Amino acid sequence: MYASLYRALYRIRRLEEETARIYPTDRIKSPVHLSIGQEAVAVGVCATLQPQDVVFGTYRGHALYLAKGGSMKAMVAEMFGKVTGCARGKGGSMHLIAPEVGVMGTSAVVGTTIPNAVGYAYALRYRESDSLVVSFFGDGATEEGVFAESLNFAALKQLPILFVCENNQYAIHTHQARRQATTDICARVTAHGIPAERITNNDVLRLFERSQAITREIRAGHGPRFLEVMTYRWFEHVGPNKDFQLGYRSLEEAQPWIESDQVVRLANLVDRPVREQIEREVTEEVLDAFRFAEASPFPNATELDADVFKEEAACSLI
Amino acid sequence: MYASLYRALYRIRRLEEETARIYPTDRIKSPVHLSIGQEAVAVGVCATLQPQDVVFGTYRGHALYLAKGGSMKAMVAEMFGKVTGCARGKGGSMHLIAPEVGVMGTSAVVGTTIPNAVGYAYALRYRESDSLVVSFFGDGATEEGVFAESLNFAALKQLPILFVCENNQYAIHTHQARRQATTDICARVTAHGIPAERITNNDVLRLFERSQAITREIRAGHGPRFLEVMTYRWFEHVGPNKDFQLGYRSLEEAQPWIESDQVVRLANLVDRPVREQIEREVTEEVLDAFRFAEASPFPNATELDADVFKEEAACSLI
Amino acid sequence: MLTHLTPGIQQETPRTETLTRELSYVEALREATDQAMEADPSVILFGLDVDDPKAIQGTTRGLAEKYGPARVFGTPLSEDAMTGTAIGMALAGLRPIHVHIRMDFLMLAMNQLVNVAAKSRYMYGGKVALPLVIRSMIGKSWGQGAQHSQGLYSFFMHVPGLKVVAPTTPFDAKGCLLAAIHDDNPVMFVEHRILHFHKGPVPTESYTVQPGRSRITATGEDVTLVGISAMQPECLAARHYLAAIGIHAEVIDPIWLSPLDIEPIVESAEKTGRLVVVDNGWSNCGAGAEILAQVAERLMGIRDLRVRRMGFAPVTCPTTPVLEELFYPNARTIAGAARDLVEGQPTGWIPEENPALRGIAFKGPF
Amino acid sequence: MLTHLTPGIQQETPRTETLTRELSYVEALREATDQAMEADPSVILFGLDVDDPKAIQGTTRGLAEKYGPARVFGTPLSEDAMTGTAIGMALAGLRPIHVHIRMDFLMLAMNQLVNVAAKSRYMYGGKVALPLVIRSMIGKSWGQGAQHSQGLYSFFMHVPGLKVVAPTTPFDAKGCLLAAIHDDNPVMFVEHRILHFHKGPVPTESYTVQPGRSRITATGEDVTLVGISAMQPECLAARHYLAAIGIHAEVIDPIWLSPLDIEPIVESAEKTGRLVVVDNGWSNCGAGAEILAQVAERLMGIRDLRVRRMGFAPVTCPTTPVLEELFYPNARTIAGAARDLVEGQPTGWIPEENPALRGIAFKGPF
Ligand SMILES: Cc1ncc(C[n+]2csc(CCOP(=O)(O)OP(=O)(O)O)c2C)c(N)n1
Ligand SMILES: Cc1ncc(C[n+]2csc(CCOP(=O)(O)OP(=O)(O)O)c2C)c(N)n1
Ligand SMILES: [Mg+2]
Ligand SMILES: [Mg+2]
Repeated sequence: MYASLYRALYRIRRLEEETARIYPTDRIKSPVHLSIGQEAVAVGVCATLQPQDVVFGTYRGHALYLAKGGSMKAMVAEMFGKVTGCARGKGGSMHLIAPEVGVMGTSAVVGTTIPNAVGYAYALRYRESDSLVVSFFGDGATEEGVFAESLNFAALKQLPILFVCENNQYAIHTHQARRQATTDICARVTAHGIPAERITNNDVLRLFERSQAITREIRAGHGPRFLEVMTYRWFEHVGPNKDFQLGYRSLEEAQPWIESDQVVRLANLVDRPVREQIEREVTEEVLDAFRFAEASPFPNATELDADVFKEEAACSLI
Repeated sequence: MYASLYRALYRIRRLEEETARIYPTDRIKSPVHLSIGQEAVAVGVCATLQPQDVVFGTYRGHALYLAKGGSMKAMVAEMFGKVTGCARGKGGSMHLIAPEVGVMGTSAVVGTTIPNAVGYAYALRYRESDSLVVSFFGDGATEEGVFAESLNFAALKQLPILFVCENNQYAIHTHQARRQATTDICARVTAHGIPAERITNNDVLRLFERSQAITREIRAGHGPRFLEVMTYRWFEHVGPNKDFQLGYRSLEEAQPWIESDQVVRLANLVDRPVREQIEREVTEEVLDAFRFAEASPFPNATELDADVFKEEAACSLI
Repeated sequence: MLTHLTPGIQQETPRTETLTRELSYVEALREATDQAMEADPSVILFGLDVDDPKAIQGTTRGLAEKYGPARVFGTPLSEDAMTGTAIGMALAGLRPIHVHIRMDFLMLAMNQLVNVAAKSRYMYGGKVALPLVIRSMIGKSWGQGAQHSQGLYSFFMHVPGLKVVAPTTPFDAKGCLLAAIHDDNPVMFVEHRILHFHKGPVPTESYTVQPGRSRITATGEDVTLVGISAMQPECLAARHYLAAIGIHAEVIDPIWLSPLDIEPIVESAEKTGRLVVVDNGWSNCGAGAEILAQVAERLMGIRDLRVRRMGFAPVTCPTTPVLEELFYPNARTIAGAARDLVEGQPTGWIPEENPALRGIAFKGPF
Repeated sequence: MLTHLTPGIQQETPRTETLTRELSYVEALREATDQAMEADPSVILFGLDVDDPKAIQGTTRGLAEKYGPARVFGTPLSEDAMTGTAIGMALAGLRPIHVHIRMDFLMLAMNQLVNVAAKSRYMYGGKVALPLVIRSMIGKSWGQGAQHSQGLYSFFMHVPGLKVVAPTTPFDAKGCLLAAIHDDNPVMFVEHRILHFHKGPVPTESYTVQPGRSRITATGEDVTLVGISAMQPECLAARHYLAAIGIHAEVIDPIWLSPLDIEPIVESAEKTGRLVVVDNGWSNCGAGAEILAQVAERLMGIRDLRVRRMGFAPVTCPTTPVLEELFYPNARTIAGAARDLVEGQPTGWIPEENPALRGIAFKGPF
């Protein structure tokens, strides 16, 4: 299991490092919100999911998309604006999608996918499926009214959904304490009747363990659950650089998070040969993905008008 | 004090009874959301306010408008659509206003005045005023996302505002338990760092006492507070009739509330001659208000275009 | 991850010649919903108060009992999240119908409607579809006032990725609602409280009135009247007033506002040379502006033409009846405007009120 | 219950003849805000990230330090409540400026904007005033995509009770922002990220560019180009392309979209006989539809005219640059359309790109 978690973490890390590295060449025609430092959240949770389970995320969605099994080639091609991208080049880094593996969307407007996830969970319950939905969002999203509304409805209908708050303590450059009257997000959640717990230290193994237990309960029909995972963003909010020089946060603050890097931690838990093989394979996969993106064509002009509407009805109702 | 509370309660009761009585004559050209049964909430709180304190309310606003000192004549005229109405006939029963006594607005869209009240409180704090704001709303309004957002901001900035939830247990015909995963509204509020308490039985004296203590603390700069008052609506959601025949609630459920009618209770606490004088005066005031409304003219056609914008600037900034 | 259920009911063309049964607009909506739910278990219905004793003016009456609380349910007061929830359901292959008793309340749902529903299919490169119907009602009369009277459909016409329909007859109410439910895209279904009271012939079977087809509701040669939503019956009444003075108006009901079927309007305007668009909303950047702009783009230089918009007065809706009367166009003011256009000058003419042509009046409380 | 403070600074007319100082649009906004805050302690500034290191592209730089956290503050991510809060402040006599880094996010604030801000004064019979400014920015380029690129100002033009302004030059940015802050009504102040990079002459003193006045930015006889927001510099560049083939375009900048100063547009269209309105949003029910409709109502039967709208392609904004390029009008496509109109037929002509006329390009990350 360490090996597969390490592979998942390392895949995301390498992909994003490569993204940051080539960003200055302007081949990526899209803003990028890197997850470096936060990979553990998507990985720890998604490792406990089934392929038919569904996730919704945010513009900071590379990690989630990859952790849930999205094609790396299609993702890099999407960032390059190529027609082979997962959204045919129309969505960019902020609108990743992979319905074939249950990635049902990521949005650039904070908080918007939370109720979408709830609705999907409603449909699963309605269809008596034993799948579940996981909704990923940041600490900032919990300030949007839609968060409280969504919690209430999910709890009222006892839906099969896990809410995961990736608390990196910042919304862009503003610390949580300057935006939230109390920083105890779990207390706000339990007040809606949803059991909530916090992982305080980005610990991927602890998260994996808790997520496994929690998703089991959700599948058993015990209603929604909430997980807050404290984590840290190493790079700037958007873009390929570090930003400690801006002064809104200090390198000292980041230090403990960097020292407890889950990628390094898991690397050390995997036997050297296995680990080296993983690293070779992942590096090859990453370079392949960039080569694929580079070699792929841009959409042609006729694509502009395609897919505003779905033309034929999927079911013949009448 | 009993006498003045009784007068305030009785004024609202008589006014609304008269409203219901004449409604079938079609002279009131406006929907009416009666507060009969709920008068204690507005009265108990407003009795502890200063004239320069400010309140915001809802479409069910007759009680609040009167309790805060709004002109009864202007209110009835407003319901009649007359130019002498508090909104010149343009607002109707749902949009009462009386800035001269601190009634800063009532809205027909649930929840909308909550953040308006918060903003007003911000201005008071900014101007170092020792006034405060009270925001009145129903149990249904707490389901709107804006409620959570408003609580967070009020708590973050420690604003001088009292939130008062008039919990009559219904939003139109739907019971709170069918809309809220947990009916403990106070728990949701305290999770935002705002002290909250509940008056369980519509008790106007207890409410008065608590409101007095709480508003004192708010004025002393201790930040926002929350009061939930359990109460009961005797009439239909909108309109002049009882509606127990609809079946969404039972007369048995209403019985305890009717038996503990605060108007009757206070009447019994006031000496008979005083009480009779109050009743005479109020009855006269009510009839006067209807006569005034009846006799007042409708706005003339030129009013249609008036007051879309304020034309001259109030301050010469530049 | 869910696949669509495929029910076996066939598409049928309504046999208009056998239309003998009359239903109200409300009953037509109820029947359409019932038939769709009967045919396809993926159709579900929710919104504030859909399952309460008033049952959204009766349009959802009995459906909670018939289909159970998992398929028909009232919601918390949470327009934003419930719209997002509807979108999530649609992503999962359900066909939700989300009902709002007032169009004004959609302002709380704009983020999900404009930023998510309208865009999902395109921004995800065609990977998803959103079979979603949003029903909402425009209010009028009896002091509905500022926040319970708006006809804001032009917002939705503005945004690619949404379809918009505002049927004006019971026949179209049923056929358009079935078409909307049948559609794999988000459809804003616009109703008017006054139209709810209208009655008309409605076939018993399932049928659809498809997107992008307008209807000529009366023919004439002198002036074209386009009436949207509750202004359609006003235009038909105006035609009678005009006929009495020898002016023959053609009346068109766009039905679907997006996609908009401009062709018949252009043809009619080319024929009559005069076009009045009567909107059930404000004129500025409204549906009428769009229709005039398209007609101008198409016919300028081809046909000498006079055009005119009518709509809500450019103010907030007042409650007092004397001002509310001035706020809305009506059959008589429409007739007056049409005559002015025909004569090429202001005539000041407004016909005497004919009680037989008076619109349905709504009386309170609400 | 609060009364207005009355600061003593006088209104001045800008001495345009002495405009030697150049500022960027960003600096002009910053200076306007600073001067307004200096002049009147009731002006306060807030919104997500106004006090962060990026300071809304620099437009709020240094103001938090200068005026302190009670007057300049970042907010929680709560657009709905913060808009309602701004309204409450304005009711109390403050003059809030609420800033949004993206116009798209206003969709979360529509209820307060449309149902409360626009209506309060009217529905309360004139008893209150709402001196409120909402700043928001339209994004473009570098994969902003579906949810970070919309120009939704026609929504606000549609609703009585809101003013809308979209200044295109640093001079107007400063003057319009001061006018907006000075105004006792809610003003939607629309910026464009691309325009932020523009530089131009800006007077040092306070001055206002008042509501309801458009500006002829270049004169010509053959065709009228109306360019809104970032399409104004594109129209000016198109004029150069057209001049090279002997077509003389008149260019108009409406500046204020509501109230809209239609007179100069009508006069120009009457003079040239050809009108192209280039919108920075979708055409359907957009600002261009309104302008065309008004011109058609006024000029049909008076002047033989050809009209045309340009705007966003009727699709969601794609991120990939090859499609994004097709999504927006630009100087060359505008020139082509104008020529077609002048020649009365499709010519297929699009000028060769002249690098000197290329618009400012925005490069990522954001
Ligand atoms: C509704 C909305 N408001 C504001 C923004 C601008 N914005 C983009 S990301 C962001 C911060 C979000 O913080 P958080 O939810 O903690 O996520 P993180 O970026 O830390 O992963 C903000 C304010 C937005 N995209 N959407
Ligand atoms: C945003 C919004 N959604 C729905 C409605 C329709 N509506 C009017 S009153 C009401 C119930 C509100 O219940 P509550 O807040 O408890 O107040 P009460 O009527 O009980 O005083 C509803 C749903 C509305 N006016 N506004
Ligand atoms: Mg964060
Ligand atoms: Mg209630």
